[in-house]
Amino acid sequence: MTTSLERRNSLYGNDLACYERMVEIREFEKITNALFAEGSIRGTTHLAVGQEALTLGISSTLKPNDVVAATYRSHAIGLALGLSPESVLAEIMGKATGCCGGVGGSMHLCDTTVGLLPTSAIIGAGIPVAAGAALAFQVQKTDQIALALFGDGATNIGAFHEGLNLAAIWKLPVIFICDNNVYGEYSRIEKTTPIEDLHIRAESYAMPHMSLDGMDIHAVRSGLTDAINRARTGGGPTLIEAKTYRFSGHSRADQALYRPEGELKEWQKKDPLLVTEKDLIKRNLITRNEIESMKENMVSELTAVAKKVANDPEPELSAMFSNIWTPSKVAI
Amino acid sequence: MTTSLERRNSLYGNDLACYERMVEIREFEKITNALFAEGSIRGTTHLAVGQEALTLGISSTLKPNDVVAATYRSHAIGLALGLSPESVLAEIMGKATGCCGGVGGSMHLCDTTVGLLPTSAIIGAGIPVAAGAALAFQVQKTDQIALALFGDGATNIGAFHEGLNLAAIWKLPVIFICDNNVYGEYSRIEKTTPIEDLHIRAESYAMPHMSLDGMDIHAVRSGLTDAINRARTGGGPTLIEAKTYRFSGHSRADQALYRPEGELKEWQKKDPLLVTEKDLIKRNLITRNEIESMKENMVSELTAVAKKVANDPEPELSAMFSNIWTPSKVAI
Amino acid sequence: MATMRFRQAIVAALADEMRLDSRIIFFGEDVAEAEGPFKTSEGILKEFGPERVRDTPISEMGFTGAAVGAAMMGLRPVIEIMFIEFLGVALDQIVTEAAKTRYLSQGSLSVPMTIRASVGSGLGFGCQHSQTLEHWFASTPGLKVLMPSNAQSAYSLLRAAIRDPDPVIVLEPRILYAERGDVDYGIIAEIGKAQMRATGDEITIVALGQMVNVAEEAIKNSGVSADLVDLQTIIPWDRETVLNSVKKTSRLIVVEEAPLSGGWGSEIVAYVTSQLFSALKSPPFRITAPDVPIPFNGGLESRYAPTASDVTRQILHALKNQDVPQPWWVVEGIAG
Amino acid sequence: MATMRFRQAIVAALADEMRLDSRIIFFGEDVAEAEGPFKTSEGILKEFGPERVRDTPISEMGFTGAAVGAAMMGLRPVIEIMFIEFLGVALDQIVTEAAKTRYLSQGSLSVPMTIRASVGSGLGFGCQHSQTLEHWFASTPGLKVLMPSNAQSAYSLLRAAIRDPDPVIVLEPRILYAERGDVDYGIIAEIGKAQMRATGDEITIVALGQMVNVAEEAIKNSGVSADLVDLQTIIPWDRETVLNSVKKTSRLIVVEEAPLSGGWGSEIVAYVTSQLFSALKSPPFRITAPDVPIPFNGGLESRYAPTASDVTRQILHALKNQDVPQPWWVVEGIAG
Ligand SMILES: Cc1ncc(C[n+]2csc(CCOP(=O)(O)OP(=O)(O)O)c2C)c(N)n1
Ligand SMILES: Cc1ncc(C[n+]2csc(CCOP(=O)(O)OP(=O)(O)O)c2C)c(N)n1
Ligand SMILES: [Mg+2]
Ligand SMILES: [Mg+2]
Repeated sequence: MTTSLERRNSLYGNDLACYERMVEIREFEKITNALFAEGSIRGTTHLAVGQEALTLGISSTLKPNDVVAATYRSHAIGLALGLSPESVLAEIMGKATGCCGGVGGSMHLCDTTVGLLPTSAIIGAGIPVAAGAALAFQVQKTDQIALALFGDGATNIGAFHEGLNLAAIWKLPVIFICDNNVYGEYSRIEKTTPIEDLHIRAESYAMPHMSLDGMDIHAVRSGLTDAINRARTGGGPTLIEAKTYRFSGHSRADQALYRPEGELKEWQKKDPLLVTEKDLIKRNLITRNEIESMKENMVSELTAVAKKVANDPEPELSAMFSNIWTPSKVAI
Repeated sequence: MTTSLERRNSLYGNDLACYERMVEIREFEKITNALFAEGSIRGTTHLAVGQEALTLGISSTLKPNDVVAATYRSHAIGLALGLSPESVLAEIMGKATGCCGGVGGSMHLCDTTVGLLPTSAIIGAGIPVAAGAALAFQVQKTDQIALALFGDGATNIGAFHEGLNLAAIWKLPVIFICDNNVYGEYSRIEKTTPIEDLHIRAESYAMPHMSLDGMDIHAVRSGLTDAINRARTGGGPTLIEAKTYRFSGHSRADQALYRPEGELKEWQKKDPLLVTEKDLIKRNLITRNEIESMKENMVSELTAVAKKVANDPEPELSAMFSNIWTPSKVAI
Repeated sequence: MATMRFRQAIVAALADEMRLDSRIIFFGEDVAEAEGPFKTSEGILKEFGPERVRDTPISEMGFTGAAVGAAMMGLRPVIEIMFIEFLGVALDQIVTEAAKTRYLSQGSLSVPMTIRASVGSGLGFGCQHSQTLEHWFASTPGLKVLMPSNAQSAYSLLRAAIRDPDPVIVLEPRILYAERGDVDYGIIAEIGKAQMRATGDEITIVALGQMVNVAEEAIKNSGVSADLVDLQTIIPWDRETVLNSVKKTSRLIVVEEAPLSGGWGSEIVAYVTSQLFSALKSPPFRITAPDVPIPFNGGLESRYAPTASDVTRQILHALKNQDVPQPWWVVEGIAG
Repeated sequence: MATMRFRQAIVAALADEMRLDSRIIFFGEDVAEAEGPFKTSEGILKEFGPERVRDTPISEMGFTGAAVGAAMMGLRPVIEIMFIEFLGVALDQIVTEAAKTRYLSQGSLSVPMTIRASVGSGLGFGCQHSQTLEHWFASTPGLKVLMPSNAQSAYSLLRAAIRDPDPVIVLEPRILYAERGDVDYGIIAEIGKAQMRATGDEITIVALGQMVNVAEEAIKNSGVSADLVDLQTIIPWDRETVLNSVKKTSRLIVVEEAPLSGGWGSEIVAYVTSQLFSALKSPPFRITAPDVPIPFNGGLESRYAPTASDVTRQILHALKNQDVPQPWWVVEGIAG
């Protein structure tokens, strides 16, 4: 079996592998959506269609021992960082084989072997946590980086403000990536946020900031690389605003009927898969036919995964009583 | 007896009365400090020496039915808004005659007849509360204004960020005044805040902002008047940064020994009382001698107040059981 | 009188009050245009317009605090907190500000605001979106806390909350939103008054929210003669009704959705024991969830909150043996 | 062994642990250069330097969350929350994040952080700076909550907290900071273990923090033969010690600083009653503060938390009459 780390390592310097992972994410979310619709998934899901380039840009640029604090919308970042479709889908379906043993669910993916901290379902919570991870790296004098990935809506919550200010004043090696996908739940951004370019909020903390095209993996990598270089050389944090679009509804069965006419269509032209395909074809790294068969293979692989996962074991009852407290010991 | 409202009304268009109130605040704080030192005041006090011009600028510009949400450092704003030295000192000393009946203490002044909401001892808490008061005025279609007064340190807390964003998106008639007195407790501002000019944080909310000299009552009035006009005409909130200096220590017995050599001296040249005296003398509104006798009178008046308050009655035990809940009634 | 879903009863209560009192405004995340993530404000924006019905940014501290300020100035704000956990970033405004405003202002100000929040387990939302968290609001004189158990009480309690002159939190069991029930629009609850869901003389069962329905089923299944007290108001709870019932039955069980340790039921048991010690014929006890975070997996989550069969077993055991039955996780040897 | 003030014992515990373990870092508002608003970090910056000892902005959510993240990555952060009320803007990071990290990561991450916070009434800080608020942390599996009652336990509990692999909150009664006591540097507490402050056989008194000293004085004044259990750990509390004591004495009183309704004492009374109902000879009860916000005025505040004479009166009443005495505000006809 391929480990998360191997799946992660396969991405570095390999645009084709990154593209394949993007396809994986896209097809994975289609299957998730279908499973939710048919009632095979409990609770909720937050699809990450549209996040493929952004998350692959992150995972193919950060090192595996860097860490990421993300949100309930974490299928893409999980798969991008290296988690297997099995372990993610199994978690979404509450199976013992899930990355959190089935006690977490779709909002709580985690795999420390590739740096994915338990994703939080509370808006903004991961922002100070990422700053804290970076604080550890600073104190430990490692060259690791922490990254917080959050939405546009999250920039209106107090934890965003406090986390960025703290990171700036302590010059922590942390990168804040705001996935500005235009919507927070059912609200278009201008309804809740009086500015359009969210990255300028970094000015409040004298923090370097930039906006980039989150639909283009190269743009993501290049911006992130600058920020990483700054962070690794003591230059402190950066706020990156990645302009993206949420191709799906917010969660569960949301059809996103509140979108202005034509908006989706306009953004579909910038679909990260399209953008990357064009690039790869232009660079003669893949052909249209190969893309088609890659997609077909992916669909059948993931279909097989879904079939397998459906029959995976449920967690034992004891799982809900485990990993809560450690007995206290007077030992160091 | 003069009411709070009468004391408030006496300030409008009367620079001399404003100056006298500034003297009152200054001398009041000296007495408070002495009473605390001798053990006659329990708990804590946060002196407002240095806030005289700022608070008088506010109270002589806002109308009495506008409201103010302030903090634990509220002796100056309380007196400026019209509360009598008796009612403030009595509250600080926990007397039944205090503005909160003695159950509040120095951090919790309140007098709704002149718009002082109960001051909060939690940093930032008053900011969304002021926005909410402004929301009420907006919905009620009155022309009232709400004002939040808070410190430089408070601009690092989440409630600041959320309160300003909300006020901006709803275009509420609220004015945020940051009293940048250079210190938050024992920390000079640059230790906790990566920028110097705090008012630029308003850019995060596309909110008008300005910096002004908080030691000069005319500067305060003029800046505030602009903001009020904007607020009253549907232009929404403004963030005003008033540059001031905390002449006292933070609280209780703090001697502020952490101040850089010479800093206090430099700022003492801008002492709001000096600035106003010079202005009034230049305008032939008062003479040096009159100032001296005004100060002497004030000292003896306040000394008499302190003597009286010391003998004021303590609250009854029943006071601690009152004003908690109202019995529920099914009536509108 | 009409039959409707629990969430529709909430809409109806809000609309009925808003029609009567123009001081009422309503806001929260996606409550206006989207009509609420749980559809608890269907039609409200349409009827009352964007001045009184507003979507907020994701800023629980900001908009909760704004409700406090607006209430001080004479409005009657109703706010929606989508999941009770979100008050973890805004508790200050309720506990430390709103609840103390009347006291600090010596009665010259009050904070007539209503905070609606969805709570509870059973829907697969995981450990950060499934708690009830009543205890966050305990020990806070000045606050009132309510929890409905069916469409009627959802309606009646919300109307009472909105009319109340103090800050009131209404905790809505999310799992009940889709349940149907009859609603008599004439009934406005009295805050602080419990409701008898069943009457009997062998035992008193006190429950709240979805546990009232669980306990009701258990009483039916077990065939015992029980008083079932739907507490409705957690703070201040109806001591009189509970004490009277226990005086009659001499036995007390509390059924709680939250973990055993430190839940609201401990207050009921402790208080009743102090007051009626010699009247009690057997040890009072609590049937609760275990002391664990709420698991996502459906099989596990279905064992989290007490089920009707858990409650049935424990009632029958208590009546037969006059002692305290073990919870299922001890009986089944899973944890202890 | 040395004699020192309570706050110096805190400094000593922190310094001793920091010397042994370079993973420990310490931060909070004005804890470094100013050595703490309550002088609970005297000399810490000087000895351990600005990398490990830091002043923070006024951002409780930010720096508490930073401690959570740093702990996940292998540090052992200790943070100071100046007044417990300030967690009202940051509770999320402790209850909803830190306490659930081990669970969600299936044990691959832990959060070995310590949160020190000053609590309690008696010093004239008013109703927003005088509460104890233990109940905010109840019903949160994954969190541990401690409260020392003298210099020795301040020292021993803090060392244990810092060594503990999970998030631990140490609530420090502010009124004790200046109290002196002996400290044996060799003693590191065991979390979850109560301590007997007195032994006797007529009654068991369970108390916490400053109430332990109040209860001790009351026992002396009343001349009764009592077990005095200093709980030390509120969560998870030492059921074994309390149950064994009550088995011996057959009587239970809890003395609490917080308002009656919903405090930690309700859990003790409810649990003990369930387990030892037939062994109890008289009704267990709580001696607490009234259900009011904490008043500022000195005369009023001195009546807020139970005093030694309150406790003495109620112990004697209970032993004589075998029933539950009324609190002073009922006896004196002031409230009820
Ligand atoms: C503190 C808090 N408030 C509200 C929510 C409910 N909520 C979940 S997702 C969401 C929208 C977030 O929007 P954004 O930050 O733009 O991220 P996106 O979902 O678009 O990725 C909201 C309001 C929450 N989880 N936490
Ligand atoms: C949430 C919160 N955190 C910390 C404190 C403790 N505290 C009281 S005053 C103060 C400094 C505030 O500084 P600033 O905002 O500049 O106001 P100033 O005191 O200078 O007027 C702090 C940290 C508090 N009251 N509330
Ligand atoms: Mg978004
Ligand atoms: Mg300041």
